[in-house]
Amino acid sequence: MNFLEQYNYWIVIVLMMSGFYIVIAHGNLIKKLIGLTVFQTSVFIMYISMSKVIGGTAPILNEAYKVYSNPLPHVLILTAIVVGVATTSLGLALAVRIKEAYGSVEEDVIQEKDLQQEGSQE
Amino acid sequence: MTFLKNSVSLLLNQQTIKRELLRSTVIEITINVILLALLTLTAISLAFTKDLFASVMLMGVYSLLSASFFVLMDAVDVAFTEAAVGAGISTILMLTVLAMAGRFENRALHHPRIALFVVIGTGIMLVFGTFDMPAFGDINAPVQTHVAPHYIQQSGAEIDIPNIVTSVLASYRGFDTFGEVVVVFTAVIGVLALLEMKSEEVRNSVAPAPMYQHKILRIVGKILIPPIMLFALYVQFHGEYGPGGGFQAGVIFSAAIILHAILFGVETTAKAISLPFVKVLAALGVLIYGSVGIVAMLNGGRFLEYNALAENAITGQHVGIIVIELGVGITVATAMMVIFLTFARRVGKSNGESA
Amino acid sequence: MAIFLDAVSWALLVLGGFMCFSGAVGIHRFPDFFSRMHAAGVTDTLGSSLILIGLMLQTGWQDTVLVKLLLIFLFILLTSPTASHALAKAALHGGLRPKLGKPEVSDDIPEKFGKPSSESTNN
Amino acid sequence: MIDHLPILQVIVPLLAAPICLILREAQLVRWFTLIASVFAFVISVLLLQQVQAHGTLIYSLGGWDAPIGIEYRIDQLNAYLLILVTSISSVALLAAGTSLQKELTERKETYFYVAYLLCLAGLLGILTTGDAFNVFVFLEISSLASYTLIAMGRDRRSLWASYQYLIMGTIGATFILIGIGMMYMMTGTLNMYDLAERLPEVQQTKTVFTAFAFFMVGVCLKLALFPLHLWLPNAYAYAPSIATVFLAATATKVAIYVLLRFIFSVYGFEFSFSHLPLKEILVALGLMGIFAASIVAIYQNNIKRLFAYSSVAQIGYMILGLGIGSKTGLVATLLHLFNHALMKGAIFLALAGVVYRVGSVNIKAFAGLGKQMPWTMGAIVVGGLSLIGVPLTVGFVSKWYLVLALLESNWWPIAILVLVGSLLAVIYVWRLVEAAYFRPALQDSAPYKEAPLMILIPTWILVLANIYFGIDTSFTVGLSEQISASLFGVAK
Repeated sequence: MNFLEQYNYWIVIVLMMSGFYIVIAHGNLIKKLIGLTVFQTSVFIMYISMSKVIGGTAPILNEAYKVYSNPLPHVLILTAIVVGVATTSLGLALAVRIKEAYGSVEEDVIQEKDLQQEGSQE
Repeated sequence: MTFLKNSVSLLLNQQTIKRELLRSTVIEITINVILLALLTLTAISLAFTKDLFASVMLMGVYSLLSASFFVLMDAVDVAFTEAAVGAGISTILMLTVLAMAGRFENRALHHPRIALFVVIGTGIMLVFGTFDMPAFGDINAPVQTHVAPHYIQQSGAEIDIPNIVTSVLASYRGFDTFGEVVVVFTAVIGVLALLEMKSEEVRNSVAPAPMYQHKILRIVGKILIPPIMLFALYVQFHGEYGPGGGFQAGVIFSAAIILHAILFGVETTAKAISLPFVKVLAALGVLIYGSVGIVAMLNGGRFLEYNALAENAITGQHVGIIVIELGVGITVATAMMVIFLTFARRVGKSNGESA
Repeated sequence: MAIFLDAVSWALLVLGGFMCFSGAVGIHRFPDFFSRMHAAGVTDTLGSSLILIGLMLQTGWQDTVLVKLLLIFLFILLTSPTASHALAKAALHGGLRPKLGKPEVSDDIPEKFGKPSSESTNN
Repeated sequence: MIDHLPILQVIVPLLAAPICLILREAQLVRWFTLIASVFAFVISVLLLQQVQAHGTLIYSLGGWDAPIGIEYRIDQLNAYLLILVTSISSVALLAAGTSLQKELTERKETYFYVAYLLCLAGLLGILTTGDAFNVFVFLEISSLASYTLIAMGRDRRSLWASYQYLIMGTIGATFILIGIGMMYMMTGTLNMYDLAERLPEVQQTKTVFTAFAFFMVGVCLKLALFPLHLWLPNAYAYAPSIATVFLAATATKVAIYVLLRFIFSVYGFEFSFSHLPLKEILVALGLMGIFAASIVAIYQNNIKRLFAYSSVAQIGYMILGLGIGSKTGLVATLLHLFNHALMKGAIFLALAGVVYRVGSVNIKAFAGLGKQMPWTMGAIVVGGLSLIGVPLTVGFVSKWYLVLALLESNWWPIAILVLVGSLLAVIYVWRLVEAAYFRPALQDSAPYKEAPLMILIPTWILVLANIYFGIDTSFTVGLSEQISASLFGVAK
């Protein structure tokens, strides 16, 4: 009955992959960043899932409880969340500049304009 | 279902187990399944919607749902941060950018088949990886038995604050947290390097219409700003006892400022908080954190060894944690303000050019 | 007394839960944006307020939790109607018009609300 | 203070960055950055001395011993790369002031230096740490800083290049995060050396295998291994010249370090090479990288992009050396890490001089430059010869060891392929030489002057290093052999 114990992770994998799909398949720069956020958030869910102990409680010491969930993944994910928002804001800043420079935030338009520019320089 | 199975086995092993545990476990499973289903729905509908505004909102929903899931998984600090950062700051930054970049994505997907192939391949690989994972929630998993027990059993004696997450975050793995503050600082530098405008550009820009003419919003907003700031301070200094700490406090504090900017216009806020000074503060937060480490070194300890900060090791830990949390709070709060205001000003520039 | 408090609190909790549920049904069943928002407003304000009051009765006096719940209550009481208001105004500003009965264009509908239109015309 | 060297290595540039933001004045910041970087270089030299004298240095941060806390652990491999990164960074910074005057506004210059210091600190952090998650954090610091550096280029294409790098880099980092998470799940620890002790117990599990795969893919994205290299050429081509010098010479090297560290010190040679077809994969990808990238490089008209593709090819050589899976192969990889940094540093610095005077790096603009800018062009030619692997240059030394390793393992067909790959390098370097020396200068423009001294001096420091380490190989080869022996020793 192994597979019942992992269903949580499997759903997380579906979540991760839908985020990953958005990043690869969508051409809009902002949509890509949204996909990236979803991808990363899903990885966070994986980490937090592994810290859970059934019957445990939040890792804040209290005499009423004996079993606590593992605090370490929580710390790691706190860090990772902040890293995620830093990446997102930098990506958004780039998207704004790209919009100003190219007039579009669609990948294929930008690539087309790049090709034209290279062609005119030859 | 795993919950059920494990709890039943627990029930069989220990006759003394209370009925409440079983009941609460059943409730937990139900919430778990519902939340995961909602998360999946949100993620999949995100892949299909073409309206970016709706996408951003769905992303916020996704963050909020995952925050609820984190609460269920006992990760209250993470839930707090995810709600504040993922659902709050990220969403509002994305919306600001949408004001410049347009609302709809109007292009076809890029090689959707290849992308699907890559994604399914990766997914299969991951599923393959789950086959030998320890069972979900297992108390005997390596994760629960190797390093974690030290934190749970010893942090009370070694650091003496109730919130173990804060102990690990600020002391045992304080250097990771330092890195994290630096990451935020790096993002500020990046955003400023890319988007900061010259003063004459600021003058020529047309600020996005503030909500000033909406009386109800303005009044309620004005009432709310001070309590939000107060709450931020509470979160900042209560992080040792409950969920909270510098990150969450910083984000909440900046939320108050962002609310002000939305209500009264970016330039008013930029004047009120003095943007150049705020930039310096962001750097100062990093330096405060770093200087705690250096003071510890000068006192004969290692970098960030708070025990060396005072005669008594426990006092040293407390002092160290309070000061570094302050550094974190300052950097995060100012960083989020600077990032938001820089973005919002840029909206004014594109308004000014199109006008 | 304790039993009485418990009973009242449970009654409030159940009532609050029902309100939330009805709000959720309303969001699904109502025809256009504005009426749906009306349903959502019920969930936000009435449902959560009742639940919070019910919880307050459960906690008793000795804990700071009571104060926290009270603060949350006040906060929701203040923000939730404001949020609904802002949302409605934004929708109106964005060109969304409420669905008004039969699709008739007559002089007694104020010009301000424009022609009735389906909810899908969000520019 | 000697005890604190490992941490000082990282926090000197790390804390210098916020101080730079407070100083604001571009002039001040320039000198401050240079001082911080040189200081870091001095520390790295001292560290190597310490390591040679006392063996591996361990520094527990916060006074918590690993695996409870995070520890810094410096052995010869780290020390070797620390010297590489800090020295290149200092040399590049010597030229930065002059070069950036042309390429950036003064207001942005401050941000450039802050980002530069953060990037440097991030790379040093990756090199020193002994904690797997700490690697991720510092990887993100250096990555975010390098996205910023790249986006500051003059051409609008730098923005697009930076965005692409951001997406690919973040996907890579997330893969690394997944890998670390799965390792942690199976062992309960994040410390690399604790991991190395606890992994053998669970080595056969599918989870550990998946963790390895994801970690490797993530790192390979970062180091631009052949099919995952797409972000690199544009990023290097359109970044400000100094940023290109620094990133091309160091960033991918640090990613290769992470690869080496996890293959040898964490998973162990046994697991990595005998349970997995890693050898074949690495050799195949390395060879494909060498050929595909060299051929594409031949057709480039933008010279910075040409050498960027050549970097992808050179990464192929390093990965090939690693894939051989023998001591000599590893020596070749380690040598090429160092040597490639010297060659590319010299070439890109010289190109910074060309950008300064000519304003373009299109091959047409190079016509007749051989006479007008003899020293700059001379530097590029020596660097190019080194890329090809001509004797008396460092390139020869690393190619020699690579071929030696291949012959040792009786893989002589691949050895021949490596030599053919060098011929491809001859072609693309020749294109440049032909343009610079055999084409008449464009009529309509006044002759360009030699690049300014502040760029020429650092360029020639690196060029002379190219020749010096090509003749006197005792430092590089000696150290590489020691490192290789110790890495394989761990594997026993």
